[in-house]
Amino acid sequence: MNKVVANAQAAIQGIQDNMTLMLGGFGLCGIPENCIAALVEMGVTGLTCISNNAGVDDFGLGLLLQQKQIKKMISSYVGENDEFERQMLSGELEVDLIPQGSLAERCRAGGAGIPAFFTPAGFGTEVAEGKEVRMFNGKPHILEHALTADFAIVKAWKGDHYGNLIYKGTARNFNPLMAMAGKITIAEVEELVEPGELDPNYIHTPGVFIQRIFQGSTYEKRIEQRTVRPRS
Amino acid sequence: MNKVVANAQAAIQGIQDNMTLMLGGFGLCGIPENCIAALVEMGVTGLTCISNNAGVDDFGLGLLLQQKQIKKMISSYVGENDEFERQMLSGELEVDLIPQGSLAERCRAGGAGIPAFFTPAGFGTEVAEGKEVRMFNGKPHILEHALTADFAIVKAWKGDHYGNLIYKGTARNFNPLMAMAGKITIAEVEELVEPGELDPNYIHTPGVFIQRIFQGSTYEKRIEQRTVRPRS
Amino acid sequence: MLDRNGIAKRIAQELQDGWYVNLGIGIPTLIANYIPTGISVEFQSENGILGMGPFPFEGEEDADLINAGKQTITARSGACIFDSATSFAMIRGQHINLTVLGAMEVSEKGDIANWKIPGKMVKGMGGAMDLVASAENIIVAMTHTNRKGASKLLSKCTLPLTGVACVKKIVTNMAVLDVTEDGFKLIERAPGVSVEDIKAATAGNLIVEGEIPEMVI
Amino acid sequence: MLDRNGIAKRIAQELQDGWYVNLGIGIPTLIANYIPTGISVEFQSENGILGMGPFPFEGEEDADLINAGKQTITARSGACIFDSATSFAMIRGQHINLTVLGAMEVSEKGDIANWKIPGKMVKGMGGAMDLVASAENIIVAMTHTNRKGASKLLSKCTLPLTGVACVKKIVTNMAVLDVTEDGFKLIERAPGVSVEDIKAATAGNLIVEGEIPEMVI
Repeated sequence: MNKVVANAQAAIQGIQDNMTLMLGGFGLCGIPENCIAALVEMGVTGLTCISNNAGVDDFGLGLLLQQKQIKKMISSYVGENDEFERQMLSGELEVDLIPQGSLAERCRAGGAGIPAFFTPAGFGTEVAEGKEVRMFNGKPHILEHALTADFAIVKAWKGDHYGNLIYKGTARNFNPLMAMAGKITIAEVEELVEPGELDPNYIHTPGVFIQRIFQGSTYEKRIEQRTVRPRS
Repeated sequence: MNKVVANAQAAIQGIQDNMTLMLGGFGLCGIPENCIAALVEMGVTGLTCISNNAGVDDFGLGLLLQQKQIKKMISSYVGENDEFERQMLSGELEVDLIPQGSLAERCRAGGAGIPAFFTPAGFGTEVAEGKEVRMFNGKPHILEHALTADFAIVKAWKGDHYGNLIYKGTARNFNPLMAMAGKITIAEVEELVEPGELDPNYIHTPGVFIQRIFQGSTYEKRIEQRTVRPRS
Repeated sequence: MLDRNGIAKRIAQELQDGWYVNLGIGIPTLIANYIPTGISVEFQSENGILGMGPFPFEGEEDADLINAGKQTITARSGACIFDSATSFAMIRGQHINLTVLGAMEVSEKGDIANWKIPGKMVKGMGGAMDLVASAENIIVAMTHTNRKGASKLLSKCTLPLTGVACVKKIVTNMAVLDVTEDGFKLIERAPGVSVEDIKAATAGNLIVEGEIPEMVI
Repeated sequence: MLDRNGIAKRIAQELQDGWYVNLGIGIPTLIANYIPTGISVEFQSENGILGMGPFPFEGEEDADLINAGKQTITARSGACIFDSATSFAMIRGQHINLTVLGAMEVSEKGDIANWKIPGKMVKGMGGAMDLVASAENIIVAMTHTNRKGASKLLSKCTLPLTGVACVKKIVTNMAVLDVTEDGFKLIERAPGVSVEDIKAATAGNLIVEGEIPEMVI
């Protein structure tokens, strides 16, 4: 059960125009840098991208936006990207904004075979428009549906041939949830290890959710807000 | 933020007759042995116990059944307990049997503020009686509601003063889900460690879900089916 | 007629390279002993492990490492452990390629009953209802008739159902059958079992088309 | 009038020992600098960390350790890391004791708007809608008026809502106010700010009962 492919180019084989992709990461933290670069190179267009953020102008999903490869974004927060705002306000880009917790839970639900669930988030707001409302414990909730994708692309710290993954720090974020929700899920990792090297008790994403895995190269891991404190 | 209490007796303070408890474990694996013993000693009765299994005649929840402390069991499988079967068939014990995956998900939902969700499990069976049915992707699903408890009692391998927990092997099972769903959650651990000893990246249950923690004593960890293979 | 191990061996032939498989308690568990050479499959146990290995050597049992049948097990290299919600996320989300489980009754529509005999036996459904409601590929492993000699392949189940129209294939001690729109379609006979024997032991609609080959085990 | 740090200091007085707290981007983030001595609180950041520590020393920034504002942070002893679904399970499941966030408008019913200015600015709601829909205890930290001098405390929000009837308390550069059934109830004045000043800067219904004390910062 060896799911290893050579590189990002091999991993994204089969991604076609107008497909729906999920991409892990929060801001630029934990994003699949190698696959994004390969998608730019591949030139696939008309994509619907489900990702918490849209990167920045010149990194992350911003690179796909620059090349106009994205038709629609499904995100919770896109505030760090001028090109994004321009395309959205001009109507070039469709945008579906979703509360962050609902986005995470909808991805998990998609992977877990839960087609829909009730959440209080968004009741009484634009987000609830057209959605079923039901009271539970005296409080209004809205019905949210599962999200799935033709391909989910996640970034992990370490992974093995079975696709078992371990993330590092807050680079975990949406990655484990999106990993569950792809018809095909690609994992790029900083370090590909031999089966048995990862302690079964501490694996974050079981290999069953992963179809392809490769070791990425030259991670830039750009920091969006470099905040420090003085040494006192 | 020190949640450590002295022992099981101190941990179960406040548990009263007719309360609803969740107890982690699968069979006898990963059950809160110390708290169960303390509940027997305490003599509290009329309990509704949510637990995947009901222990065996003379161990686990079987001890509470022997003492007739349980009014109702909410479980998925209770096949290893003759006293259980006797009480159930005689009508002394109420029993609500739930598909295992729905039980796990309902506990998680209770802890996660998801009041209800759709699942295909149980459609067309007794389990679906009286429940809403809805089609998703051409397939019937039933609406299941979240479960919560006055007290959830879980067993972990290691824990710290903040209530951060790590489980060992398949003793994890329902424990992390029930930990989320208790109004008050008690964790008993084999080893109580100092804050900082557990790697933040490998904690299974974040301390926010835990209100009380203590180091248990003399874990029997009884094996239900000792299966071995010959050394060849 | 096949014995329990024979049924397991026949089902093992259905395994495909790279599959994740959930094996129920009883006969299904035996399948792990007969994986065809040259293919790699991983076994999931719904209590929270993927990459289940063989039973431990005596003296090496770990109370914290069991399967869904509460038996002591081992973990293979590349195994992983998870909680019950994640386990059923795999199952419900159709990430498991094959589910094999036992049954008390199967109907010609693919309904299955295996968790309750009203008034007599109520052990509970465990994970079976989740498994049969979700799995794309379900094989039932069972004896063709019950202890009283009555057929377990019926036009309609008499016992409380575990799942509806979900069973795709049945392997018994007498035969391999596919569940089709029109009923049980006979695919193979067990060694020494005639089509007439199978007809006599099958209460539901049995479809026999052409020559029925004997199983090669 | 308080500056941003003053607002943060005043809100910090609301913290109680043992609380888990989620701080939004902007003024709320500053609260972590003013935790009263003798109490212990833990900060959650919805991108997946509990036990957030101060910013790292220069040269020790870790790209894999950020907060929800995408700022580099550190993890305290006893911290833990989790995925986004678990993070919002904490939030939605009301395991977080206090949420502090900024706002563009708050209504006298406790409605809040802070994510969108139609046609002008659409950054998205991030985790704010989940936070305000679920938290039992929500404090808004903001300036009393916007850059044009218009009140941000209204009888009804004019911008698209983030949540309905959820804000319990507001701390501005001018005042502390509780959101009650009858409107904004003035609790404290900022140093040097009169009740008349606050009345003039509050568009929604303002309730002033008895002597209004000045904040002690």
